[in-house]
Amino acid sequence: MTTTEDVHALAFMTGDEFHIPTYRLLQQDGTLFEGADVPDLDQDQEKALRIYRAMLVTRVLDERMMAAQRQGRLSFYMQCTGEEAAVIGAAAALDDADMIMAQYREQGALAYRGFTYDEFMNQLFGNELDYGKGRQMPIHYGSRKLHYMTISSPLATQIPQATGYAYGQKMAGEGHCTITFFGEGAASEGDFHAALNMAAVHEVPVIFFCRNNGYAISTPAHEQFAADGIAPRAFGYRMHVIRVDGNDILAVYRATQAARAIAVEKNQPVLIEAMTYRLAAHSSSDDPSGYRSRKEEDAWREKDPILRMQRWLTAKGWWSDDEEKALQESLRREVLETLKRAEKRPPPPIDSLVSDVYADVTPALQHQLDALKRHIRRYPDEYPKGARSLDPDVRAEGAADKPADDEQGGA
Amino acid sequence: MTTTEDVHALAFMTGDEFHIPTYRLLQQDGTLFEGADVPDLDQDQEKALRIYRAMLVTRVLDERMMAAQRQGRLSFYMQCTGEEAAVIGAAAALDDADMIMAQYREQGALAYRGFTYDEFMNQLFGNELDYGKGRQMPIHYGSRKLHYMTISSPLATQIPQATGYAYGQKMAGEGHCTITFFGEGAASEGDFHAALNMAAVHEVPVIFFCRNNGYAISTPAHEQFAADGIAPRAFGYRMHVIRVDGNDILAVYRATQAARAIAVEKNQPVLIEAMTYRLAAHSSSDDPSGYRSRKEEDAWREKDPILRMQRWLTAKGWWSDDEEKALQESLRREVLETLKRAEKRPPPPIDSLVSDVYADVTPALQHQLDALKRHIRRYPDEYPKGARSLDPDVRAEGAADKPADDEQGGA
Amino acid sequence: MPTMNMLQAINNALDIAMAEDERVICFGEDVGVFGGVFRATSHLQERYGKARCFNTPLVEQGIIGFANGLAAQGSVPVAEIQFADYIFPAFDQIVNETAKFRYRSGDLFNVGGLTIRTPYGGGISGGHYHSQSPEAYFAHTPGLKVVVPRNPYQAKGLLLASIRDPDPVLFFEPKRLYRASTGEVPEGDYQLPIGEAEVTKEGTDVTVLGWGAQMEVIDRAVELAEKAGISCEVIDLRSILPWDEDTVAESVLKTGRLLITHEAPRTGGFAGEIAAAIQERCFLYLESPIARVTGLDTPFPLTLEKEYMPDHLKVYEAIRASVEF
Amino acid sequence: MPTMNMLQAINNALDIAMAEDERVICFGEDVGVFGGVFRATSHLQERYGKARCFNTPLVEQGIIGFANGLAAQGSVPVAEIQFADYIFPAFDQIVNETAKFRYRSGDLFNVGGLTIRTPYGGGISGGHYHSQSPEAYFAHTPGLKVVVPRNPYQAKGLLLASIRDPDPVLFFEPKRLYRASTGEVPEGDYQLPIGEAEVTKEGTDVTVLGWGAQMEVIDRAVELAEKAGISCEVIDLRSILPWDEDTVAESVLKTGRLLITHEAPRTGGFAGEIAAAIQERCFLYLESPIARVTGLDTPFPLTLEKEYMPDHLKVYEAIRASVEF
Ligand SMILES: Cc1ncc(C[n+]2csc(CCOP(=O)(O)OP(=O)(O)O)c2C)c(N)n1
Ligand SMILES: Cc1ncc(C[n+]2csc(CCOP(=O)(O)OP(=O)(O)O)c2C)c(N)n1
Ligand SMILES: [Mg+2]
Ligand SMILES: [Mg+2]
Repeated sequence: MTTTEDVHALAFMTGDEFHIPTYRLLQQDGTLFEGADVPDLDQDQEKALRIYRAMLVTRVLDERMMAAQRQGRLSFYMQCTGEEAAVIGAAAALDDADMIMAQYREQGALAYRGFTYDEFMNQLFGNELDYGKGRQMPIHYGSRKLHYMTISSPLATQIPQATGYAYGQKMAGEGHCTITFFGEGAASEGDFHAALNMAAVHEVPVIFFCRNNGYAISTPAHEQFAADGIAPRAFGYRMHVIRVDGNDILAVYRATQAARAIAVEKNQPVLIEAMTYRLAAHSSSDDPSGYRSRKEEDAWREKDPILRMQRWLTAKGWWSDDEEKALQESLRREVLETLKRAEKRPPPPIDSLVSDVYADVTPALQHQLDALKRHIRRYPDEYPKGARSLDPDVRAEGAADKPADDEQGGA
Repeated sequence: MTTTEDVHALAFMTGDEFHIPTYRLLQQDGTLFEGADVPDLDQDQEKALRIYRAMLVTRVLDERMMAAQRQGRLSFYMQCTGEEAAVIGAAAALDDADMIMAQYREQGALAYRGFTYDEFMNQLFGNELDYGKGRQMPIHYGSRKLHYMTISSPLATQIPQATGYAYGQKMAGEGHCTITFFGEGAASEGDFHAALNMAAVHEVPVIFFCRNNGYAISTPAHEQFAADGIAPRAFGYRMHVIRVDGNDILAVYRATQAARAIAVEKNQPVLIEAMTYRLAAHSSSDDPSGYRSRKEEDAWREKDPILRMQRWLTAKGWWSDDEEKALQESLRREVLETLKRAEKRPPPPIDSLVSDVYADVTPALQHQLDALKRHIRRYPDEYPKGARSLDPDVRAEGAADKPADDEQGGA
Repeated sequence: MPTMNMLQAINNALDIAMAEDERVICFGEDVGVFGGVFRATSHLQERYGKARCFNTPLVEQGIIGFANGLAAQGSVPVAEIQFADYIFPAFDQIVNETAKFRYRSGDLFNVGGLTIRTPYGGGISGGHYHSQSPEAYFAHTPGLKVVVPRNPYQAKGLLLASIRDPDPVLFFEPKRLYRASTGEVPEGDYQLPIGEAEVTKEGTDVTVLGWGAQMEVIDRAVELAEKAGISCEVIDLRSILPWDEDTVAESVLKTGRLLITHEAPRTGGFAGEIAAAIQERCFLYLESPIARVTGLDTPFPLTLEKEYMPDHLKVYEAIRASVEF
Repeated sequence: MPTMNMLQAINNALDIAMAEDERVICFGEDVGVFGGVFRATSHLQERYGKARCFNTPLVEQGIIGFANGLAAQGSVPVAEIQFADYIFPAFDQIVNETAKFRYRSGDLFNVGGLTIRTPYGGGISGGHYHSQSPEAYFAHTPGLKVVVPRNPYQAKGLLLASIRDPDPVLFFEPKRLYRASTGEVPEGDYQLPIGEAEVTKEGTDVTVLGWGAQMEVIDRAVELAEKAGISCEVIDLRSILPWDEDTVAESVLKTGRLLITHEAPRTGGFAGEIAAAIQERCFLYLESPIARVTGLDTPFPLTLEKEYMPDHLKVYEAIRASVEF
């Protein structure tokens, strides 16, 4: 309950009474700021390279898939570009079995956990190997095995879900936490308010990670909120909060690591606001030239988080230009190969239209499916995708090289 | 946009960096705190007495109607008891043509604006003179003439509506603002977050007035939020905020007056948190003994806001025990008389079941009404209320003493 | 067998579910110490601790968002929404999230453990916002199950089945019957099937169909009709989604007439769906148009509530009209 | 007469409404500088200023809450919800507030000035959350009006009527037709009536009924049917709520057969309501069961969208089945 001292002279507060600084460790030239904390990553070459690799995996995937979209090979795409340090730095600071509940621009976290290009591609093309069975738009990845919740388009819905998930983790007592990512735009939704308040009241081990990348589609952050970013909202819930340079892999990593300790050891939620920038268009359907300047973009391009980390690695002698070149090339080759494989793969079978609505297909749904199949049999050429799986032989052939369910990120 | 200084050492903020005091002017013995602001109310006997009268009007109404509910004469009731200073002090600080969008426990504000006991009673009994045409539960008052929006039960929905209403007032440019009242419980709803953020972004002349009365039905404030009350949420929106002693008429009045100036002159929203206590049960359906102690209640009863104001008035020589006694008696008499009148009045006519769903009754609704009337004609004794208005003569008689619409708080 | 009212039966079901499986967690506004405004969760916090039965902040979208996440994690949340009228702030979490969780993830994740309990319906002088019957909104949402019990025995058996069902269930409790309806209820554990209607009375002239509190209204109407020489078959649908088309169709093939009644407004109410499906299936057997007795197409009123309600007299008149068509 | 696509027609209607009445205010996510993600509000901020056309924060419940208040004040808000799939966070504000505002206050206050525009429907590879057709949820809500145009001409005339209508209107725009549907649209001001269906083609054997983008599907199906010698009467319902029962009934009394088609899932879809009402009214004239061609009772799929959709072939087959019954 609220207990405060009294005053007898009228004065409004405005938020100018305090100041939320930005935590930064690494300069753009790859050297640490003077007096900067030295994070344990500084001693951990293996982890540093795992992080860096995931950043490149993500960047190359994004570049190639956006190109594929432009060529008409893919219906839709969204890039993580510019935000790789925020997303991957946070994921790397967690235990690999902690739950990640992301918004949609966090493929980097999934790459860090080991999602393969094949797995990405199968989702992007919604083919028969897609864990999501071709039901959602491209970029709606999920992996049970990697503890990465399947993406859902309605914004901010995952935030209170993360609070609930983490509450379950606390009850289970296995020392895990949940991180949820969201944009500064999504943080305007009512679900955000609900999630943070409930997490604080019920002492839940959850990390709320806001990617403040300056825009929600065309809407700049200053039309999204009047305040000094997202961070001061934590005061409304009595929650630990830190603002970090989202393009600084060391700062993000260190802050998230500390946040995880608070979450798991004290069962207290933490809010992290990562200041970053969406370097690419919102999505393949968007053209940012209508609402922001080239100059602004260029200024942020200079703060590229991958370049910053690369310089740090190189300075430490952990990475070289040759290694960079070789990795880039091999990743590009791999993307193209997996892309070709995935786009040729057949779609999920027609039965997948009605499965998973419920644990078991209801009689009414079976009835609707049967009617649909009869209809398709009448017009097989009009529904080539669906018609394919009507014929058990074709079906069997397609399924031949399909790995067993439990190898697929399934339970 | 967010521009902050950098730090290179890890530190989370927790909200302990600042402190939100409580603004108080009047002590429980009716004297001002030392060094307290002297508000203009100190020089304005007429307004002070108007306020005090409204407090008594409210208290007496609440006592009598709760008793009537206990006697089975009324289906439901909710008291403002203990919160009269918060609600009436705020209303008194406004222009009488400013819009009030309340939650449900703010009948005091309506009394201050001049809503009569007859008007209260007609709503409570849902009779044919009820402006709301007997469609809502008791205590869902509204008055167009008094700029008091009809109460709606779903909590917090009025808060973003107040932001929108005030935006319209700003566009109209007539120098008015909107105040919205809500409980500390309702402030947990998503609509609260939406409303405050939009008001700050769009620079809207709206005052968000939170009655922090310690409970939402049985849920104590410390299970509602972990933070230091509602006030620090303002920092998340960059909004002016003040916490005030809600049982202190002078402090509430002065703070709201200043808030109104900010709203109307600068087009900036303000959040006021009034610390008070719900002295009565949540409603006539509730029994608080299941979730809070007599001792806690008694401690707050000693801080009765009416008594505090009465002592101040008496000390100033503006009020006497005799006047108090006479007013109390006349109010009690008036309540009982109007109650008797109102409970005897006939219900609204059967046609009111389908009017006002749309501006005009649709053919389909007319059809449903006609069928209903045929049915009632078949069983008139089973539906005495509805049957009454089927007969035009009875109807006309009931309507004879019904004032014209525009005298009724209508447009 | 002990006699219980519906609240006791519900409380008893929750008690059994919580005792049996420690993953079952009950929460909502005022459900903790206080046991809920209707006392459906009485003593559960006492028995199972604050971690498993607790008050939430006042935010329905948060309650269901939290519940979705908790269910996805593998717990078995039983969330209470204080009145069905206040379920709408959670509509997005229910319709876009709960309902689509399994499908959209290709069954990688699901929230099948979730049960949402909420009191619905009129007849308690509750006006607009303590009387609504919103089942049809949810019945248009594949992925949800929607269950409505008619008495204490049904309430206990169906609630236990709902909590254990592998799919998310909305459990609408007819609050007008909370204390008014009493009956024998076995002390021990039992379940009643979800998705199966029950023929509560056999008859030959007309099938009368409803669910929840409306079954009591039907019984009174049928009593009048039987006195007037009309033989009625009565069906309690019990599950609105998925609904038991076979049982209803079978009955209508026999009686040739169908009357459906619910409290919700007529237009877009679930009776429309049933009528549409049954006229298709039983077209050649229908001897009169399928009739609906429902609330008016208005918000829920107060003073004239009795006139508004689809009561036994209206149902009776409609039965007669159907038979006399 | 100029040729416009549907987006241009909508933009043009907004332009006319804003020019005529300064109380008209347009807002929503990205509707300001950018003109909305589909560009329906292009140039309006330029022309009428930031105070009358602006971006809101990303919060649908806030957008509609704000819009309700603004309408109550006497302004004429035209709020955009970026996709109909994202209208659900605002469901409470729409169903409990917008719809009941006038009724609950006894007409002291109303939000009749409010129009909510939102793109709906499938056929654009949008998957679950960029394809839904949620009209039936709102059609079960007395106090709302629900309008769906089928082409640019209809869109402009119905949108102008919606903005000026004394009741709150939900205006669902078939986004698949935004650019695909073009036609002649008068430059000046005109209105088309809300609540009236339009017989777009006369015929004698069967009545085929739909709304919005589904009208195009119907036209293709009817073409096939006419080639097969079946004479179809085609009706565009245009207003889902209130809906024009008279026009539909009149047609069915003539043809004796009715087929209704919509994209939304079948169970609880609005076709059910229409079928229920029409079988009641035209019982003795029906020569075959009223048929429904709809989406499956599943969330909206992606890869197999073509199979899912109630396309012209399915409608054609259903026409044949109805006539051959
Ligand atoms: C509830 C809801 N409303 C609207 C949208 C449409 N939409 C998709 S992304 C987006 C902007 C999100 O911005 P932000 O949260 O800042 O994330 P960013 O794209 O910048 O990473 C919008 C409005 C949506 N998906 N869900
Ligand atoms: C959306 C919604 N949820 C739940 C309720 C039921 N309810 C009515 S009052 C109340 C408690 C409100 O507490 P608070 O906002 O603190 O106001 P107070 O009663 O203390 O004045 C609740 C839960 C409601 N009316 N609306
Ligand atoms: Mg953003
Ligand atoms: Mg309170």
